[in-house]
Amino acid sequence: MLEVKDVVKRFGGLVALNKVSLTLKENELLGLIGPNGSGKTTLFNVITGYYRPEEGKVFYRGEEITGLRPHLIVKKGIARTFQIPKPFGRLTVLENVMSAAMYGRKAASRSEAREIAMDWLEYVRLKDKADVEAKALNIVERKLMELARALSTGPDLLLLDELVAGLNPSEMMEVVKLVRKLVDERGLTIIMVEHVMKAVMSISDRVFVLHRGAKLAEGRPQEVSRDPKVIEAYLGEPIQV
Amino acid sequence: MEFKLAWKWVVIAILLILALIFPLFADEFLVSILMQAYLWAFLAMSWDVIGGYGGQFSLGHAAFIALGAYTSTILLESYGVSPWIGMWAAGLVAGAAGALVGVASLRLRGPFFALGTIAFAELVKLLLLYFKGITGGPLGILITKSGPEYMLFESQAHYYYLMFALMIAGLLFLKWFEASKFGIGLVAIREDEEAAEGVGINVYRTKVIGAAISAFLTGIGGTIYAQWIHFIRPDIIVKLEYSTQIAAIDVVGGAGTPYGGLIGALILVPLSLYLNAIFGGMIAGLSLILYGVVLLVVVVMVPGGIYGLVRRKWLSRKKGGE
Amino acid sequence: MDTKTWILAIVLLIVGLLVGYFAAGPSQVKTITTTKMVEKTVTVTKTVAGTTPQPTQTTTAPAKKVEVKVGILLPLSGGSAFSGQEDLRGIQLAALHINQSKYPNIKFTMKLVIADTQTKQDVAVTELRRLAQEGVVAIIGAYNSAVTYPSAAEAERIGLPYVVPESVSDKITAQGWKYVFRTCANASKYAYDTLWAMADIAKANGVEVKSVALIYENSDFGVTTTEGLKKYLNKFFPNAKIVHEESYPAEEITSMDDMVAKLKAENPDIVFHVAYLKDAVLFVQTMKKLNWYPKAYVGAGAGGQTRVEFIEQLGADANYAYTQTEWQPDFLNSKALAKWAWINEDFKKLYGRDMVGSSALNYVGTYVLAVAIQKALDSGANPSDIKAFRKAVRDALETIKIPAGELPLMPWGVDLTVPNHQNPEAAVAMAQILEGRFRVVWPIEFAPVKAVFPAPGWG
Amino acid sequence: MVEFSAYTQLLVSYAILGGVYGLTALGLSLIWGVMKAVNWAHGDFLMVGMYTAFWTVTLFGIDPYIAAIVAFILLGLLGMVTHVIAIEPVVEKPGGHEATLLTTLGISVILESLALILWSPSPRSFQNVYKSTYIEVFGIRTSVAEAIAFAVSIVAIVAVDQFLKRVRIGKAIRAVSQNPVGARVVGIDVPRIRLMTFGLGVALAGMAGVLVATFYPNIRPLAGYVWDIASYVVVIFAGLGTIYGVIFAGIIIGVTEGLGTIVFSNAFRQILVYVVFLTVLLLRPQGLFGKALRRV
Repeated sequence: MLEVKDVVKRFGGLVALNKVSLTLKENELLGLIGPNGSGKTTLFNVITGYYRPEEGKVFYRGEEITGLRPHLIVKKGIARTFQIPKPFGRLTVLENVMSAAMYGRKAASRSEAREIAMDWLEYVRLKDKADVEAKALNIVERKLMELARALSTGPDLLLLDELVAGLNPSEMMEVVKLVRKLVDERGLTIIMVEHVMKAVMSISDRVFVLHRGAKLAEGRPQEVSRDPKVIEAYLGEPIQV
Repeated sequence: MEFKLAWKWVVIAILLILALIFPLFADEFLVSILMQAYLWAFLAMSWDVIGGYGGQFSLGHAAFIALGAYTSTILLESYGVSPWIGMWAAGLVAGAAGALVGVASLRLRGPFFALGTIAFAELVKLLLLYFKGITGGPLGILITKSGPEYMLFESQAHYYYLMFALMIAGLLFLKWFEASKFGIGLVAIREDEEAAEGVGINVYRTKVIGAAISAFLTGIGGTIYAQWIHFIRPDIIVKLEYSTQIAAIDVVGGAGTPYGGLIGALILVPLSLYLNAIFGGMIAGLSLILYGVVLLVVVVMVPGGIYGLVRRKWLSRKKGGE
Repeated sequence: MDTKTWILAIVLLIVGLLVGYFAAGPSQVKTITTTKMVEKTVTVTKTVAGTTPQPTQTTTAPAKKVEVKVGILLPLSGGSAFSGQEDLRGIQLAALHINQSKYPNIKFTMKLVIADTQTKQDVAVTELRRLAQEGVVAIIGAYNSAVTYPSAAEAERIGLPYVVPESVSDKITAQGWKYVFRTCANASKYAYDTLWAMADIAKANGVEVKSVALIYENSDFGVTTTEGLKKYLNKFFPNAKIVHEESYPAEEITSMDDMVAKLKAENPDIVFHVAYLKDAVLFVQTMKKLNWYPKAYVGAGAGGQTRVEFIEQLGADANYAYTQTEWQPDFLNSKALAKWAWINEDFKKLYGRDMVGSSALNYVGTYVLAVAIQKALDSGANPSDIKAFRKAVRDALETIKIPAGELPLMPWGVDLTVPNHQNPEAAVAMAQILEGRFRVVWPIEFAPVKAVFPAPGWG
Repeated sequence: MVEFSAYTQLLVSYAILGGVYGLTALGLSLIWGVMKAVNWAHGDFLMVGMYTAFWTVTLFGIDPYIAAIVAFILLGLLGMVTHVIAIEPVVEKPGGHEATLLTTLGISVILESLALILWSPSPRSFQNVYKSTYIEVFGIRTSVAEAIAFAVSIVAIVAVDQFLKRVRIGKAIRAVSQNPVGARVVGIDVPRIRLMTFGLGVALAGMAGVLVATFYPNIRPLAGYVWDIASYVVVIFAGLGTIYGVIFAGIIIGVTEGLGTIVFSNAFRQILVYVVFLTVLLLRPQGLFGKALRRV
């Protein structure tokens, strides 16, 4: 479904991504992990068109999408959330999510968009906050709203950037379950960047480890967590599964 | 709830009727003041599209007034085209110029954009002066025709109704615009450009079209202004003072809301004209000081403008009551 | 700083300002109200009566006089505030003299209703509406041609007589307006008189003028005056060529070195300069810096060079500059105009200096309007029927014909019976700055001194 | 046509004018660079500076260059008052840029009208020998007043630069300009630094006003306007966060403006200025000497 081929991204002298390749199958949940500054968010930005890579290509369903502008990538069916949530502060939660439905892949009419938005808000359990201005939400609610907003664009592929960071363990587990359900019940394909190992390892079909801008390891969660290279990269941090 | 809703409509109806019968019992001076308040309200609402909803602080809107005024006036005086038609051409010319400003807004932010628009307005003024053959250069153009078919009226009351209709049209447009797909997209860009791209909004196109809409409306306002004042000249119409007054009115009233322009204009325009009438013959300049003080006080103490303040008060009272 | 302190600061500012204003008064007398003026003028009239042979009729004012309101529309703030306030002095003095019955032919009391245009056309139109509302029978205004236009058009629509004593743009009287009358010359006439004067002066001094340059500010004033200069140039100087012509934005100019350098290279005999004050001063300053002076530097259109500040700012460097001028105290030394010296004396008592062109022009405009109003009153029109009375004043204005010599202050007369209501008799004199004073050098019969031509240069 | 030798004269004249542009822009650039706020009333502070010169020179008969020091102090105080009233309450709020634009617009209107009421609209001037004394080097003439203004401009710019680099408060100002959050973390009293910066910026404007008034005619309530435009153009050309850039940009603008009018006419000059201005603004918003601003 998605193929990233030998992507190189530099910032001045710093090489953020060094010939990274990645393939993704339909209806898969890929966990993307790696220490701080390993290039996870950069990779997201390359896939979703925020950065144009210096080298390499990105294909989506066989079609090249390298360097397409972000809003066109959304129209292809790829949506994302941001590491630090970016709500449209002075729009209501409903309008936030509706905007995605109206401008996203389906280009829904206002009334359709309203329905789609309410559905997804219900899914993330934010329905009762629909008429609140987004800037009044707390961090958890912001993250959930962003998830609903990304979903409302009607994506097949969803990129989630540290969705559960900052949540307490019980909230985290709930959100993780929601994400898994998206794959299982709605047939979405998801790449999930996470710092919290427990969350990633528990739900991912496959894990991809980035280290200093390059692939370190790839495979099933169990295998990867035992990989000595990975353990070393995390400075001997024991990885719990 | 329904009871409250009914009250709202009653209040609106009463205000409408009061506004409509106002010229019947008020003298021409008051009519003239209120009429100008409506015109400025419309201009501020036009500005609001880019300045309020779009979050791009333009200080060059006088250029669009001028482009609109010149387009329709040249059509009228040289080709005999009635401004009822000419105003649409005026809007288009101004809108095209607005699109250029929109392109600039892709690269310039905050004060840089503001300065860029000031320079743009100055350039428009100089070009109007320079192309004497078409615009009459520094001598300007005097509207010599007359008759309602040319949007020229004998009494101020007629202009009052014209401007009132214009203001109401602007208000309804903004009400619709605010909830429209395009309006939400524009606000989304204002709030967070990257996130807006992330939900599929074409930032470039939206910004450019937003600026063009704002300029289009301002251009129409320019036509109406020219029809009322009957005389246009580059240096008296492309004034930085006008650009800043438009922005000031909207911000004082509450930028990014449909009512901001009207509220701001109803406060600032009568204030400056009425104070000038009172003090102008005695202490010239005093009215401007008070104007400046009001501007300062509102911007510092009432962020979000008067409308924002009223709404907050109202919301908190409602919450308290429940 | 919390909100309360803040409000307090603002309130204190305003209160302080008001107290300061009324207690100390501004540094210069500005727009005095009529009541204040009357108090002041008691002393004025006494001293005037003591020193001049002018008959005083102040003490025997009739018990009951008709009061007529006249609207004044002038830029008292904004870009043209200094001119507007000077104009107002002339108008107020005229009204004062009328009310003191200094003119036996005028028997009513004139009440001025003063409005500030802020140098803005829309404010002017709004204020015109207010003045109409307050029952004025006529308007005098509005200095800036750009403001006079739309407000005169509005007056025409209302049917309110509008007397233009100072705006010069030709177009104002070219519209066929019924209610608009101009007592002063228009821009073309200013241009015509400039050339006429310089041609006479050149001839008297035996200098042949072969080349001229035209420098002008690029707004209405400069452009129309220069058009006139170009039109009539060869009528007065058949052999003169225009070697350089350039306009510039007066508001925004920071340096004129380039223009003077170009002129220095071309070295024309006469430079005609249509300018406001700042650019005129800057131009002369730059000529001195670049060490060049033409045979004659002429301020056309009675703009910046005719202002006393021109001499104040330039000092001795202002000498030998020519400037058109509507009025100079020199006029009062001539036989024909000596009888009006008392007006200037009164002006001096009030403001501590001589009248200048703009105050004199506005004085005359006000006088002409007063004559017309009197005529309307004499014809039996009822001032309480405001609409009909305005019409009567208009009709009276159209019959006004005051021969030269009977008009206060000015060497010319007024004839408003012409179809376009543009006084054809208004003319503009030429002065030269000699020893730090404006001296009238043309028309010769009003000239106490002879022009210095060519100018000696910087030496 | 203009002779070649005249070009050297013009070159020098306009370089001097450009230097003065740099001086008038300095205060604006400082405030804008440090606080990211545009001081709309900049031209009016210049105007108050001019009046300070007029009153001190005519009332006390002191030398105009001493008046420059007086203006520096007076305007510094006025600047701080303005800051407390109009800048500090809004500068950190969302939409602070726009808010400061409008509050300083209010200040601008108030100052202009106050000047009109208190000092009347009559154009004032004061006599000084510097204006009408000339120095001539290699046949190039300039008035002493202009030469001094140019020299002061250079000195002021070097002084401000050194102040920012060597003096403690100066360093703190630079820290605030580069990273206000970081500055606060390391214990810098950011509001106080902002107050000092605004005061300094306005003080420099006041001083510039006095120096301009020594050779440029007409002190009146709207006199700051013309220098205001020049200042904005210079600041954009120079880019933010550069002190020396201001003087270079000033001279470049002065010279191109002057020589440009030899080729083009004065009527076209302004069009040229704005076209170039807009081009620089669009192609290089960071200015000719500024550092690139990264997209956040």
